[in-house]
Amino acid sequence: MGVLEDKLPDNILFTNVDKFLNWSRKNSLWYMLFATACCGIELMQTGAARYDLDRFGAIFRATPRQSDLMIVAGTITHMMADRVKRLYDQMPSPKYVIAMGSCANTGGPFYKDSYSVLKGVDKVIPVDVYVPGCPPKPEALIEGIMKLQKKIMEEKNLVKK
Amino acid sequence: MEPKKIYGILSEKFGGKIKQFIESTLPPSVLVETGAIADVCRFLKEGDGLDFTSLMCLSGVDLKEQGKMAVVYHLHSMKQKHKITIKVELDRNNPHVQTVEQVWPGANWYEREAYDLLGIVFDGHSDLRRILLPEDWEGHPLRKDYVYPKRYHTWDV
Amino acid sequence: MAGYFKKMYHSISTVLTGLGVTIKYGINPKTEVTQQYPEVKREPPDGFRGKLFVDINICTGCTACARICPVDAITLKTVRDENKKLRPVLFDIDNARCIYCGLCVEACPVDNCLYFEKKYEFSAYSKQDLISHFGLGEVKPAESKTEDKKTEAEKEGKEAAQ
Amino acid sequence: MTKADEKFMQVNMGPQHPSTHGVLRLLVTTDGEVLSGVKPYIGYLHRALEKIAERVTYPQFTPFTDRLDYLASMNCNLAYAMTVEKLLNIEVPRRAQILRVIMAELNRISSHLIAFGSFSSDMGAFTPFLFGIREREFINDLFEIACGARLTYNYIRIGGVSKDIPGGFIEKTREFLDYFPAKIKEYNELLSYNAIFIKRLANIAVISPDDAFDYGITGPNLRASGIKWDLRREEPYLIYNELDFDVPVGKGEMGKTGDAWDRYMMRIYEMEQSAKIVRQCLDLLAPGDYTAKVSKVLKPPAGEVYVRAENPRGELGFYLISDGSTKPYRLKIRAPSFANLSIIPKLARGVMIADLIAIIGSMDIILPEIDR
Repeated sequence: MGVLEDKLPDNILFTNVDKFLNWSRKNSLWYMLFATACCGIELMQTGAARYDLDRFGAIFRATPRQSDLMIVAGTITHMMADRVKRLYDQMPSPKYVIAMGSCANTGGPFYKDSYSVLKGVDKVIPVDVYVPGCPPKPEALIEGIMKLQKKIMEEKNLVKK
Repeated sequence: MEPKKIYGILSEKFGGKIKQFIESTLPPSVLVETGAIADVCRFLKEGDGLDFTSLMCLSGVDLKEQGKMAVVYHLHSMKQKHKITIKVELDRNNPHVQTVEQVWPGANWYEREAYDLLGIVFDGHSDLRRILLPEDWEGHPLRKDYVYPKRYHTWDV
Repeated sequence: MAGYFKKMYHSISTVLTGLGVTIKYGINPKTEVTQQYPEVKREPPDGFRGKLFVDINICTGCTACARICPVDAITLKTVRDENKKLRPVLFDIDNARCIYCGLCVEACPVDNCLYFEKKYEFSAYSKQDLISHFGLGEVKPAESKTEDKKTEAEKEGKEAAQ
Repeated sequence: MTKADEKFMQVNMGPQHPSTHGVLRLLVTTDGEVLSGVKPYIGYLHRALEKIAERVTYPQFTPFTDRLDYLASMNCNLAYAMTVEKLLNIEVPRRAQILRVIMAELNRISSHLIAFGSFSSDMGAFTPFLFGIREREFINDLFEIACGARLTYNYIRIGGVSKDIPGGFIEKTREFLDYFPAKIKEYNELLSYNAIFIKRLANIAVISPDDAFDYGITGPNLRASGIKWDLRREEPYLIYNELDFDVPVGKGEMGKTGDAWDRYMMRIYEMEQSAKIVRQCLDLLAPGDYTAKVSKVLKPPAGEVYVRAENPRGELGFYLISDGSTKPYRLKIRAPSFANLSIIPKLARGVMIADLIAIIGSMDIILPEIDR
């Protein structure tokens, strides 16, 4: 990732810089307020008092320009899919996507008989973590975010891959 | 007011244009000739003692076996506290019916929805466009012979 | 003039009342509601609808669950073994598609065969990881042919509908 | 570009916008700060529920009604169950009826709490949102005990409810009912009678009774216009005729009858009434069956019914045509929010841009129900 990719030797300084970068990224996962359906309510409840996502440095932002994380909460229809792609493109790099709930994972309840639902948001944008549930409990979503944090910590920015 | 009585009033006023009274449905329904629906609805709203203040629901139905389509109007009156169903039957290959938008403005969206999902054309409607599906969608999904599309834009359905 | 001050008083007093409510919560530690999730976990109640689990050894392969599932999340394939008993060789539940409605659990005729676990945190990096496999695996087909029960069940359903 | 085009500016609001309550897109034409027209575009969440209904069996469709109006899943389950029961002529046992009322009313409270919370955050007050969700969590816990899920319950089934309430549910509900009235008082202190809040809402977007009738507006929005119409009173279903509760109507306390403040306040009043109903139902609860005897394969006789029920957002109607098979021939869902939203182009003319948010918020629309 970035301009320095594969150009620097693997040494203790860069490894630590890498760690520092990842650590700061993982603890400031600002997520975009992008809720389409049922999961959006659970997302709201996760952000509210009892589960309090702010504890993980995850604060909601209303605009994609300021967010690092897109939590796709809810059904994505064909009509909406273009917009999802556009929102994703507007987000600055590095960016991550969590597919929350069955609808975003595979189309869920609408997989079989619906003509207008996109069968999995991964058809239009890359997804990092899939959180199952219909809708997932707030705890499950937090666990998904923690899993994403773990993934971020393993990223290599400066050192050789 | 009893639905039977409403049917009586209607057939007195419109004569042969009121075709049938179906008691088995709930609420009981009156089958109206297609061309007369706008007049009948206006009378139902403004007629003495009828006062059907609002259109609760407007549904299009595909009756494929009979080669027909139907539009069903569920009306009720919040002043008189009675309700009735009005039905019209259309030709399935060329479904056209008058709009009731001028009677109840709320019908606007319901008619657009019936147009979108079933392809029923409402003559005289002010803004007959698709409402739920994208403009470039093909076909009318609630028809019984609708075939699901394979691809939309750049991805598989 | 008096009206002006009255309005001012009204605005300030209502804002202060509101703030009072917030401050009351701010200083009283007893009113804290936040649950420190990863450290403190709440046990879900009995009957919680979490991840589906199948006790495959007592499964009779009746396919009732696969038939009732409104979203086709259960893929079930059975083979008749030497004792003419149905063996569920393939029993996949796609957790990414499951809607946790509980219809399958109610449809299952065997006690404690198909049930919900109290487990809900199982997010994954890949969709494949979300499919749970319970099937017994292919055994050597004892002269009987492999039959896809599900398609058969669907056919039956269609016939019944007609 | 003509002169008229230069005068107006077109702004797209949504589909991703924090205060459109989902994926509503509004094409707003403004003349400076004043709106000259609003065109809603819906369908971004069209999930084809009516088509799905034709392809699954009657019991299988119940989980889908959960997703119809997810803030009030119980009420949607209830309306669907009542529709099919009408067709099948099933008599629901008394205990099941009482349980249904308890769940429906608790869900009404939790739905209004979201309405209250999200409306306040639209209006710029974030604390009431947190407070609303806090109480909602309490109700979610109750539902989780009763049916195992927090949001999509699938609890009210054709013929009754899916299972009896477990021990401890009644005590916990009572605990909630004792705790809740104080919280409503707090909401009023925090928000309802706040001078700034009133200034933003009073006399905004007044819906006259005639307009409300014309557009088929129902529920709290209709009652805010001063019309006493509540299906629980007018066409009592379940055991509502035995219960004692008021139907609050808008009186124009802060301005004209039917303004945005009245619509907001209706929900606060209704929460109080719902709490009252739940309390009465808990007293009425006597041992009995929780479900009627329903065969596994449902084949209702051919026929048509239109059944409606009072949902938190208005009248939810199901128009069901059966042809005698195991699947519905046609199921039309009459969604309250659909009608409620259709008045927006009329209301949002000549108001300020900031008022548009107040109008949408006060109508308390929910998109999945509009788009279906």
